[in-house]
Amino acid sequence: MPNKINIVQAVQQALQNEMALDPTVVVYGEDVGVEGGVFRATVGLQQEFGEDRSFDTPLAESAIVGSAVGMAINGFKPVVEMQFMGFIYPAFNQIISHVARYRNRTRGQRHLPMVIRAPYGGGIRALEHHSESTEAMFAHIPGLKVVIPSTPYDAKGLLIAAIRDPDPVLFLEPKRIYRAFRQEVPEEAYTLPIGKAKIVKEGDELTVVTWGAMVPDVQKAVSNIDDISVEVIDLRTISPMDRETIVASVEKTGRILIVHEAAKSFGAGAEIMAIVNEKAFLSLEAPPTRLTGFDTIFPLPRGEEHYIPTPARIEAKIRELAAY
Amino acid sequence: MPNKINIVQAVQQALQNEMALDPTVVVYGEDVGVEGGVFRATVGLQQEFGEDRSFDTPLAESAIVGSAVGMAINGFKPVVEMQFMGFIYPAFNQIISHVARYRNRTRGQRHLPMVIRAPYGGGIRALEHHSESTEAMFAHIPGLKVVIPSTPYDAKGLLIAAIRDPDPVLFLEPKRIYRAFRQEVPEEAYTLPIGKAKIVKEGDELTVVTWGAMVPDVQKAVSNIDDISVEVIDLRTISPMDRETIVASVEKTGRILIVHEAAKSFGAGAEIMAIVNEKAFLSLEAPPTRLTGFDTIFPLPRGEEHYIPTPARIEAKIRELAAY
Amino acid sequence: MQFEKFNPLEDEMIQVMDETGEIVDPDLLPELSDEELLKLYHTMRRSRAIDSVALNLQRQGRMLTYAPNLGQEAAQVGTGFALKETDWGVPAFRELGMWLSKGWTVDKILQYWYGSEWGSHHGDDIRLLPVSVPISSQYQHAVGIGMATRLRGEKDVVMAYTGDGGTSQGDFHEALNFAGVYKTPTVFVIQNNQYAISVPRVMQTASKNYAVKALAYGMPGILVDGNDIFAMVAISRWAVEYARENGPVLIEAYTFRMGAHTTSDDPTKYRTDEDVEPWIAKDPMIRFEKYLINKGLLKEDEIEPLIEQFEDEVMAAYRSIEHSSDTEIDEIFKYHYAEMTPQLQDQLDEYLAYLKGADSNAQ
Amino acid sequence: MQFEKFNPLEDEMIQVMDETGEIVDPDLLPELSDEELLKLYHTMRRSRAIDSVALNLQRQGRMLTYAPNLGQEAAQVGTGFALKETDWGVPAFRELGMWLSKGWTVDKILQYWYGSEWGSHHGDDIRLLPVSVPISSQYQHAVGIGMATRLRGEKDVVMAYTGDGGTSQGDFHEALNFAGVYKTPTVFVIQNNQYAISVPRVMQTASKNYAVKALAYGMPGILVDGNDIFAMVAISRWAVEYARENGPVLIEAYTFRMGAHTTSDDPTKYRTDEDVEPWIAKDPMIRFEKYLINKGLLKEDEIEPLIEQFEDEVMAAYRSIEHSSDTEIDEIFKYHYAEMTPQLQDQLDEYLAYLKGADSNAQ
Ligand SMILES: Cc1ncc(C[n+]2csc(CCOP(=O)(O)OP(=O)(O)O)c2C)c(N)n1
Ligand SMILES: Cc1ncc(C[n+]2csc(CCOP(=O)(O)OP(=O)(O)O)c2C)c(N)n1
Ligand SMILES: [Mg+2]
Ligand SMILES: [Mg+2]
Repeated sequence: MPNKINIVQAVQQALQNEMALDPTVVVYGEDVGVEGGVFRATVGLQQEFGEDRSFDTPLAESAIVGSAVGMAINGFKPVVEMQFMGFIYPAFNQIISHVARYRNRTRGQRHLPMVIRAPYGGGIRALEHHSESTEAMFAHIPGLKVVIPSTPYDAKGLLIAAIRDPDPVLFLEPKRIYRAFRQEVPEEAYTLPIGKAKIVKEGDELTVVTWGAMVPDVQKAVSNIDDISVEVIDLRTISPMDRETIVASVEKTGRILIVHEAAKSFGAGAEIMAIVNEKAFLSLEAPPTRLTGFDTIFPLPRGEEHYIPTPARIEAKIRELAAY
Repeated sequence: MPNKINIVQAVQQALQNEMALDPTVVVYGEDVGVEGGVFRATVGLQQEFGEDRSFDTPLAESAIVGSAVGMAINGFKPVVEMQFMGFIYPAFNQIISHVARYRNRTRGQRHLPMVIRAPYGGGIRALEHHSESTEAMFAHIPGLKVVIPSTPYDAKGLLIAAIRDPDPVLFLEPKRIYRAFRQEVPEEAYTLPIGKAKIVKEGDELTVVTWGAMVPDVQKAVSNIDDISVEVIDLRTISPMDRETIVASVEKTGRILIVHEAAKSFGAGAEIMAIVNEKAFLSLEAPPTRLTGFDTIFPLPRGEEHYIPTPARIEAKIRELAAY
Repeated sequence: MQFEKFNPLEDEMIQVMDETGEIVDPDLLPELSDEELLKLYHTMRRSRAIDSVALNLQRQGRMLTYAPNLGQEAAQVGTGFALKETDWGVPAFRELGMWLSKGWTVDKILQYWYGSEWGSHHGDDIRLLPVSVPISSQYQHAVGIGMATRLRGEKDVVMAYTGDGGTSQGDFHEALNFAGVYKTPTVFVIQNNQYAISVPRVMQTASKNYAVKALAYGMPGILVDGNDIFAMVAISRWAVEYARENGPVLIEAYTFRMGAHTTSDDPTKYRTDEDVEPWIAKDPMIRFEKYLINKGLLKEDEIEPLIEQFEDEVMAAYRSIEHSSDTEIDEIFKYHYAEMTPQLQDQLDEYLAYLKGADSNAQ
Repeated sequence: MQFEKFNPLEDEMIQVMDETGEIVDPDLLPELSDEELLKLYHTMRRSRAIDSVALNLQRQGRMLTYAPNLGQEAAQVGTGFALKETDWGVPAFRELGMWLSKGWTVDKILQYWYGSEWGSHHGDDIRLLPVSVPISSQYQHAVGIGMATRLRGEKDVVMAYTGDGGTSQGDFHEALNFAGVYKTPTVFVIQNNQYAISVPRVMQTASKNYAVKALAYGMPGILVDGNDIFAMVAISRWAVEYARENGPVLIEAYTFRMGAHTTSDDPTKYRTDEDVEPWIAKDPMIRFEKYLINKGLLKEDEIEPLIEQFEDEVMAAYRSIEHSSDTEIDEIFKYHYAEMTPQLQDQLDEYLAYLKGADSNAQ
């Protein structure tokens, strides 16, 4: 029986594999236990591993993350869920002031092997605060790692790597493509390296860097383009960023487009442009360019179609940049 | 009697002027009332305007900001203090989920004329969490403005503008230079435009963009440089950023160095580099460059001297970039 | 009525009318004219009509996520009814009955749930805040509104809502603590409907009930049968006047969420028919109808036509917004600041130019 | 000792020894050997010696900001004393007396206040968390440690501290609520020293006292004279065992901050001598010394030499770290992740290269 699963199932399977292998892994959050999560990412875990290993919490994100700090200090590897990225902010103080700082604060005496999972991104016709992508803010926090997978295979391998990582990882799951497609994935546990981007498609005339739910959109755009040789990079880890892969690609192509869903200004695209300036300036044949969400609040569903760059817009932008 | 005052006095005077002119301005926060603030930025206000207009609060940043949202909805212009920028994070949810969103959420029916003040930045030999500069995170939030003055004159004019602004402003005060120097400043109220950078020194060979407490450090560095014509821009508003001034300068000089105190990766420097790429790519004669704090937690005092770029390092970097 | 002496530690619940529609505590029965009784009833029925039409439309794909109120009408309408027009309503997201009392019009309510920001533009004279999705964050706005009222020497009251789950948030605590210190004119209402999505009361807090939480802030805390419209009106009227003159009050309205959390939720995943069963008999509507019929203010056979009439009104309201609710592109950019920033203007222009180009390419 | 039945709403405070050193409640007097009595006393005196040396050094510019504990020694030492070595201490930042009980060594404590991260590297066997500056955020870590303990079926207790100001933070509330739900083995200690920097109790909360806040979480809440070492030991011992077997407890230690908030603070800006005056007589040290002298365990003329001895020890500890506490450059980069990222390595290399260049330029 092949294990053909979608992203949310891959997340579930990663949790299940690691809980079976490592008794110190615990999974908790709002609606995570009995219900198995509002997106069903933790379904079956309480049944299989008991209420001690997978459980519900009171409605309080700060305490969910803050208690995970304590559990990590005291020998566990907590994997906690924020129900949506838009609801991570009550926990912001715990994340920036403690999660990211414990190792440095104690000069290595205490470290926090913990994962904060959150579905992120828009395009699911949801109410306010259910469409956020603020990965850039978290990537700016020293001591934190920020990972975003875009396929079932990567989701599983990266989540297991995040759980095994001795340091805290913010693991953002692109909920727009949670169930978009299935992929054959090993049934057993495996890891993929955090901090490594993936070249999704090789090319030598123009580089597109993207991540999360934008990856299939970029692929779609590129599949319409025969006349330009586009290299597509799935960043996979926002911080620490795989500069080598990006720089090597731009040295080859001379042109780079960054596509992300988050607001443009002060987004992760800016950092990538900065890196390219610092490391590949002389290779540039056109200005590094970004195609992103607007600097606006994510519109409510009657307007959301305008916000996320569509494959058609991506294609147009690629053509524009190639023609520069 | 000339009104020669330092930055913290300028802040106090701005508050005093506006409270006298506008009875809807109220000033509150932890230790803000009776004591007049731990940095004495609100000293005398309670005596002059009474306990209704300037008062102390319980120790709860989220409620300080959240209640200000309510006050602003109900006819007041609250100016609230976060004791240090490192303690703004408990209020992060209120800021990103409400402060920045009310106008858009209600399609303009309700807007929030409020100011959040916070001393920011390091270099004062303080304990942990007292040295933060995370302006880039806040600048990434649509609906918020982020202002950072670097002189008494600007501090007063910009704070008054912030108070009068119909929209919420995060006003970050460079505490390292709170008392560094005095400047003659009009006694009465005046405003300076939010969103406009200031050319501190004209030049035509290299542009330095900086803000806050780094401005005098850059000036010092530049004062040692006779052989390169450096233009120094004090950004003053981080968001919305004055792209025109930056771009015009780079079109002239072809070279840009951004100097900030915050961590490098995903900092405001990256956004400026992105803007230059987008708007002045063909003028560039060297890669846009940044000299910033490290991607580390701000070191405790026994190590803090290494963190903030010194005038000597700035000078060296300017020379390096000019020689590119 | 010395409710400020009510001791929530004794865990007794205030009830005026029992499940059969009998008045069990006549002393507490609020004075209500026939007209007022019918107004209460009609608002409850209207609320239920909106719920059922919205759920239907949602199933047909003509609405987005929707959070039903079924079973909580007395708690919402009873509290909202006690407010003057100059008083403020500060909702979470499941306060339909109160919204109607405060004048949020049905078309706009539906427009909100249909996914348009214009739904939250209530109109200038309405003292009601928009839905607040981040749980309990709105409690602090309520306190701030009250601080402002107090500073101006005015006497408006602010009624603020959250759920049982909402009591676990830090913002809940900070808001009540501020209210205690500044003696703000706030009535904090906890709609304890026994669940926060799937999480039951026992996983939410170990306190005896939710009303006792008031003791931590030096304010009265009152536990009341949230399915009893008379108890809700009585306590709310008292609480509003107490808040107006003295300071904050906390009310726990003990009720039950009969439906799903939202249309995205499947409650069979976490609760059984047996969990729901006992509450069917407690339905606040049935109880009230029994009373009204006994009193001769309502006839059994008037109910169905009334429901139909209200549902028709709701459908009409829906039709008025269904085809006009698409967001204009420039509206996405226009309302972030009083003046659009150059960045936003650029982005809007670039997008419009793209659309124009794509359009002419397509031709 | 049925402290779980203690009713904080009655606002009575547990006291064992009054201000004159008389035992006023012999039933509650904890069993303590002479050795234990002297250990308590010496720890309190050591704490005060560290305080006074640190303040002196700070005035000489040889220390950075420092937060004095003067007057709060009984609250800190009494609670810390009740912990086993396997129990955890989770401090805010003003818990010197507890730190000593938990084994944070004087040199490292001074190194912390001197501005070196190495001060917070306590050593592997010490179950004490580092100072937590963001107020009350540490309460949640305490709860998490307890959740872990409980999951492993172990019996360790976690003693967590905050101040009166700290009770206003959302994190305080969320932590106690979690503790109640999961029945974690946590003793929450509020050192109510009457001020949060300049903000007095009356501006902090309207609750009767801080102990009543426990009622909101279904846990016992006890108000105790924080300047009475015997009351502190008695309640702490009980609380620790109660927490070990049953679940969380809240203790309000009623005390007073005799000194400034920190060395950056000037209390004359917000309080008068009259505010401080009454508390001088309540000094926990004087009270305890009277008792020990009465009991023949201490002689009046032993006190000064003891103070001198302790202060000399502190100065010796300080000298051992004064010149060795500068941060090595690579340490700034090394401890952010188990493995340094390429970004950090680049930044370190670039900085070192700069220093080398600057150095050779200077030659
Ligand atoms: C800060 C935050 N976290 C999580 C959510 C997701 N969420 C929406 S409603 C809800 C449960 C609310 O429960 P309760 O307060 O009891 O209100 P009810 O839904 O029962 O009316 C949750 C967890 C949210 N909206 N905000
Ligand atoms: C979140 C946060 N806000 C503000 C501060 C600044 N601050 C440090 S100590 C303090 C007062 C603390 O009062 P309390 O909890 O009573 O403890 P005490 O200082 O009296 O021991 C404040 C406001 C902080 N450290 N953290
Ligand atoms: Mg509920
Ligand atoms: Mg205190």
